[in-house]
Amino acid sequence: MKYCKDFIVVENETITPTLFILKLQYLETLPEIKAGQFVEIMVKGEANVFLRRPISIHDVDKDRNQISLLIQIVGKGTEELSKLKKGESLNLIFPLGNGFTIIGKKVLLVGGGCGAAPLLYLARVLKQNQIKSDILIGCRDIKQLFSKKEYESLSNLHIATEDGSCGIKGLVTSHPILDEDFDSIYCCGPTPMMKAISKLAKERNIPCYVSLEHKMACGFGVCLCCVVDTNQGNKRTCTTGPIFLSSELKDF
Amino acid sequence: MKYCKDFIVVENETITPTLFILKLQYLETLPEIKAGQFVEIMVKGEANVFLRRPISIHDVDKDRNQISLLIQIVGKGTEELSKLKKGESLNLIFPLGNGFTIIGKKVLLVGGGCGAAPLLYLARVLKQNQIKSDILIGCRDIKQLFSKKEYESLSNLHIATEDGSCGIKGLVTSHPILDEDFDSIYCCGPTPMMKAISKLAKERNIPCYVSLEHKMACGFGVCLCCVVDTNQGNKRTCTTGPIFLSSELKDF
Amino acid sequence: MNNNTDKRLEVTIKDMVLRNPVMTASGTFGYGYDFEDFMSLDSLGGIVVKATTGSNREGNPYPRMAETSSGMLNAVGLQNKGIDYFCRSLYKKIKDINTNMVVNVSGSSIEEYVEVAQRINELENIPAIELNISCPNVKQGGMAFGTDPKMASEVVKAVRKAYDKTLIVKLSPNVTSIVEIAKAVEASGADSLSMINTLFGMAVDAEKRQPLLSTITGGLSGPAVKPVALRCVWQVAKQTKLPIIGIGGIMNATDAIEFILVGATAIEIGTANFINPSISQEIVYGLSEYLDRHNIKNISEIRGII
Amino acid sequence: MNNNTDKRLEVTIKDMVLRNPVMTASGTFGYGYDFEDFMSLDSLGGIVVKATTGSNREGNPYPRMAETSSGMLNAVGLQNKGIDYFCRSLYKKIKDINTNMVVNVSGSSIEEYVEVAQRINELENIPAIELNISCPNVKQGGMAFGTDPKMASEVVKAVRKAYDKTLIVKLSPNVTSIVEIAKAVEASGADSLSMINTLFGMAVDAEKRQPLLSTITGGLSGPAVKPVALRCVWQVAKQTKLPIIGIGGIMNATDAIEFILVGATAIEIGTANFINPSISQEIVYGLSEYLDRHNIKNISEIRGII
Ligand SMILES: Cc1cc2nc3c(=O)[nH]c(=O)nc-3n(C[C@H](O)[C@H](O)[C@H](O)COP(=O)(O)OP(=O)(O)OC[C@H]3O[C@@H](n4cnc5c(N)ncnc54)[C@H](O)[C@@H]3O)c2cc1C
Ligand SMILES: Cc1cc2nc3c(=O)[nH]c(=O)nc-3n(C[C@H](O)[C@H](O)[C@H](O)COP(=O)(O)OP(=O)(O)OC[C@H]3O[C@@H](n4cnc5c(N)ncnc54)[C@H](O)[C@@H]3O)c2cc1C
Ligand SMILES: Cc1cc2nc3c(=O)[nH]c(=O)nc-3n(C[C@H](O)[C@H](O)[C@H](O)COP(=O)(O)O)c2cc1C
Ligand SMILES: Cc1cc2nc3c(=O)[nH]c(=O)nc-3n(C[C@H](O)[C@H](O)[C@H](O)COP(=O)(O)O)c2cc1C
Ligand code: FES
Ligand code: FES
Repeated sequence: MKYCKDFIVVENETITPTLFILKLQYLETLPEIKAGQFVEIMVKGEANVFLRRPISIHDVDKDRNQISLLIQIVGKGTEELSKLKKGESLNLIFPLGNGFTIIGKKVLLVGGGCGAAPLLYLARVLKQNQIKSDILIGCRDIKQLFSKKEYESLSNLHIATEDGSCGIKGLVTSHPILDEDFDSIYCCGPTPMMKAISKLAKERNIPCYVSLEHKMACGFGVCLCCVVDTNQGNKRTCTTGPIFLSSELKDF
Repeated sequence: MKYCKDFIVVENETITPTLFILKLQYLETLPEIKAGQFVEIMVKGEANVFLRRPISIHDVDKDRNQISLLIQIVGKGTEELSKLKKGESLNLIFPLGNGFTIIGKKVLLVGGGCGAAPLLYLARVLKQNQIKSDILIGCRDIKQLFSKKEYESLSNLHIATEDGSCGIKGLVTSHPILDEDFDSIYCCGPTPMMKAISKLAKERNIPCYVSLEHKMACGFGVCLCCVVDTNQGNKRTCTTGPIFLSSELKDF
Repeated sequence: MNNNTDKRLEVTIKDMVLRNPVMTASGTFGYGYDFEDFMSLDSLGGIVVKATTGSNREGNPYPRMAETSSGMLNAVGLQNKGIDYFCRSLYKKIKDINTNMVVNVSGSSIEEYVEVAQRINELENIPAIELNISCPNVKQGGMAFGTDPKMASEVVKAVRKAYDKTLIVKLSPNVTSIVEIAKAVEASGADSLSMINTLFGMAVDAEKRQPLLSTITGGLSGPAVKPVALRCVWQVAKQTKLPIIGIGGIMNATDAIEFILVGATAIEIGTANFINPSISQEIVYGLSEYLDRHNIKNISEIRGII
Repeated sequence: MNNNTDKRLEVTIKDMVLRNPVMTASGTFGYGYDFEDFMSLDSLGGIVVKATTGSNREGNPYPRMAETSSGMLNAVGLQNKGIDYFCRSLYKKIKDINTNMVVNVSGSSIEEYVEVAQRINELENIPAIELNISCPNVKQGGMAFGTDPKMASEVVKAVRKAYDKTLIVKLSPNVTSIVEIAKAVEASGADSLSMINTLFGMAVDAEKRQPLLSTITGGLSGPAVKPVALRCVWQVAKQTKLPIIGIGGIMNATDAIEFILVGATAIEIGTANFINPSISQEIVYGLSEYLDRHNIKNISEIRGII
């Protein structure tokens, strides 16, 4: 079941000048939400944004009926969202997409930049299911790092920064944790990073899930704008995905 | 000389649920403004208004470099303007239009509803020029009446309300002040009212000026969208007008 | 008032009775059931499902969409699993939806159009087809049929022979004279005309210096095209006798009324479904309200009065 | 950097040298001097003044304008005082403006177009005319010339004989194939093509149940039409050799760059002038900034690379 409802902003936390977290209150009981699912946000305001904007669910607080979104400002829609104030309402279609399939007992989460958004809730779900997870986060520098404490409480956190200001210095792909053995890998971030991790996983025969941020008009399967080329032809990213097994994708 | 500049809202006063006065601060020295001139407002905000909106200059405070606008909510642009808050900025093109030509030493001002907007500043200018003016305001009821004190301080105020809650009961056209003799009449308001007053003035050979609120795309003479049919053919309301001698207008 | 039963809104298009003029546009409403979470489908006058062609089509490569001022471009390119799959699998899923389920029929050749129409003719619960001779997103066929009066006439004649039920033909605005095409289609046996399909457009990423669509050009929809759509409906309503279904940029009941005023018997909601998935039902309520407010006894009173 | 002297922006259209590609569109910039309060006219590459016809025209009755989503409709209908008045009075006022002053030439017959072109040929400080064969707002002539390749060809040939300087022909987007018209015009002696004129549209007041324009239909401009305009320029740039002036919905420098990327040599700013009367000058600065940011030595490097 999908819903189209208003949420109330309870917090708009600035992480960096271009990164912020919206905490949103639902006024009813939240339905079941899977890690890796997303919402479609109606953006009001003077930016005059026409279509909704798809944003992953960063975290879910079932007890409080709250969700949070981690958003990077890249254009007019995300810029407008960054101005939201406590108490304002926001219309969402949710929950959308397939979400992650959890395989195995020892898993690795790899996130790059703001692409890491869906991994926090995934780590939470994994812990709830007593699955041991390592999480590897890559970012430019320590200032770009967010939700560090949460990650640490849910998973073994590993960090790679480009300038070495936190964790190892370098790209995530050079982190030693990747040498360990895992039952599956969950990877979200810039496409080049996801491709590199997929390749590595393929070589070692580990199933690797990636999250695709394709452009969407509807987000719930009816416009066919968001397709990705798979082994079984064009599939809708918004319903068959956004989480795909990388071995199913033609481009990966 | 015309300007395209920002003003700062110093006050947004609600008169009725659909009528408000914006007081705007200019940050430089105001240029010469004639009564009857207007501004073109850029409307920002979620209403997604494309073109500017023309609004008459209701009053000018030269000492403070402030102007005020009296605005009726009729659609999305005026609705958006009604939400403006103190401190917000507003981009105006100004001053536009010809303004009133002052003829004679004893003049009558007739205003209906929010159409009366330009008459307050006209009354002020007349007083500054030691011209004796009567002003006749017509409106539905006493609640619709605005700037009463100011009018009284500048002119002899006469009132006609439809329900008789103030002044005489009835339309402006039935007010006895119209029987007096005047050198000229200045009339702003709904078209039927302006036509009725014009007719009366014509019968008695008094020059009657009316203010036309034609739809405008530019407001400064370049688009030719705002024309009115005159004895000399189509004329631009925004430059040749908005104030016309009613005898020049084909429709009057 | 329950709109489901607001008799003032009932309209007919040839043999098809619509409980109200509000339909949804092909390619923007999936196969209908995708919207069940958001609204009751039986509040609608009809649903036009995604274009169906003779065989499976993968459509165009990603990216297929670009947002524009008050609109969007799409380059989906008729992705669908073909008429066999439709009859075998999709038909079962939609045949009991309690509204007029119309199939949008596309093809690259007259034979393909005819084949698909013939197959759908046999499906009891499909009261009408909408012949799509106006898709700008395929190389062959599609818009070509809709931009030449002779070709339009040929394909409509051929389909007419093969198809007994209500035949709606969907016109392209990308022509010098839409009236000329409409007249040709009318003379060739169509029962109704729907218009407009998307405007032929394009969008560019100035920073990356490349087109935003894989196919470079695509079809423009949304409020940006409404003035063109209204003009097309008005022109054709004045010069043909067929009932018209108005399409293009309808976002609310006021927009829908505008189309009816210029001559549309029914309307289709397209892009608006993406932004508010229950908008079509809301527009049905809005129409009733408009009739109430203006004291109109039947929607037909205001049809084509401009 | 003073854009007046940013040599990277210089372009030429046949014999006309533009200090930058930014021009203003006919009907939206008066005769230029109306904008002197807001900007320096000599920052522009060129100014196209309002349509001039053989004799005085009153244009259409009020109302002539309706706002639409991201755009506006106009139905001005070529109001102007005719070529005599232009030569006698207006020319004096504009001849010393320090940029290319182009006259938009309109008419209802080939003779009228030729007469006006001939007269303007004699005016020393008018380096070019823009032949308007695409106005949707007049009953006779106007768009009719621009929607039929044969008529377009005839009028261009006739004007070419009478006019020596740079001859720009302005095309209508309201055609099945703009490439066909463009090729006909190219073969008939035009030096440059400008496009697009307005899209043929209409708007309705649902409450009052009447059209918003006195002429019912009018011409759509503004950002709503940009996708159509980009597509037209892209199609024509690929299939003809003439320099193209891109027009349609340009609101900022990014939009202007998009037109250049799809093949435009220069661009014209229209409706945007109403909203921000100094926008054309700001766009000149924006182009310089874009070149800086992308390290481009000359604007021609990115022309038509899509
Ligand atoms: C399933 C899904 C989940 C997503 N989750 C998140 C998230 O958790 N946090 C987050 O910050 N962003 C997320 N995104 C990306 C987000 O949707 C886009 O950044 C946003 O739509 C851009 O809107 P805008 O108006 O700010 O940018 P625009 O002004 O529309 O565009 C600015 C730039 O961003 C690019 N862009 C626009 N839309 C997308 C898109 N969908 N994907 C990639 N690039 C785009 C444009 O090409 C342009 O270069 C997700 C996207 C998808 C499809
Ligand atoms: C020279 C001039 C001076 C004006 N002075 C004032 C003033 O002092 N105070 C004031 O409240 N209003 C004034 N107006 C009218 C004002 O410009 C319109 O009410 C306003 O533009 C409506 O904008 P909107 O977005 O709220 O309405 P829209 O949503 O655009 O339209 C709502 C309704 O208003 C009508 N409308 C829109 N624009 C106009 C217009 N220009 N004239 C008449 N009807 C229109 C529409 O047809 C529609 O029925 C003046 C107009 C002109 C031309
Ligand atoms: C994503 C998308 C896909 C479409 N697919 C089809 C289609 O398969 N067949 C068709 O006839 N029209 C198709 N259309 C056109 C719409 O049915 C409609 O004619 C057009 O979008 C204009 O209406 P709107 O402005 O309300 O969207 C599609 C439109 C969009 C936006
Ligand atoms: C009010 C108005 C008047 C116009 N008058 C003319 C004209 O006289 N001649 C002409 O060729 N184009 C005329 N146009 C069309 C513009 O020059 C331009 O082609 C069109 O508006 C598209 O550009 P834009 O979207 O930037 O406005 C007019 C446009 C508007 C809005
Ligand atoms: S975004 Fe519409 S189908 Fe995926
Ligand atoms: S509004 Fe443009 S000329 Fe008057």
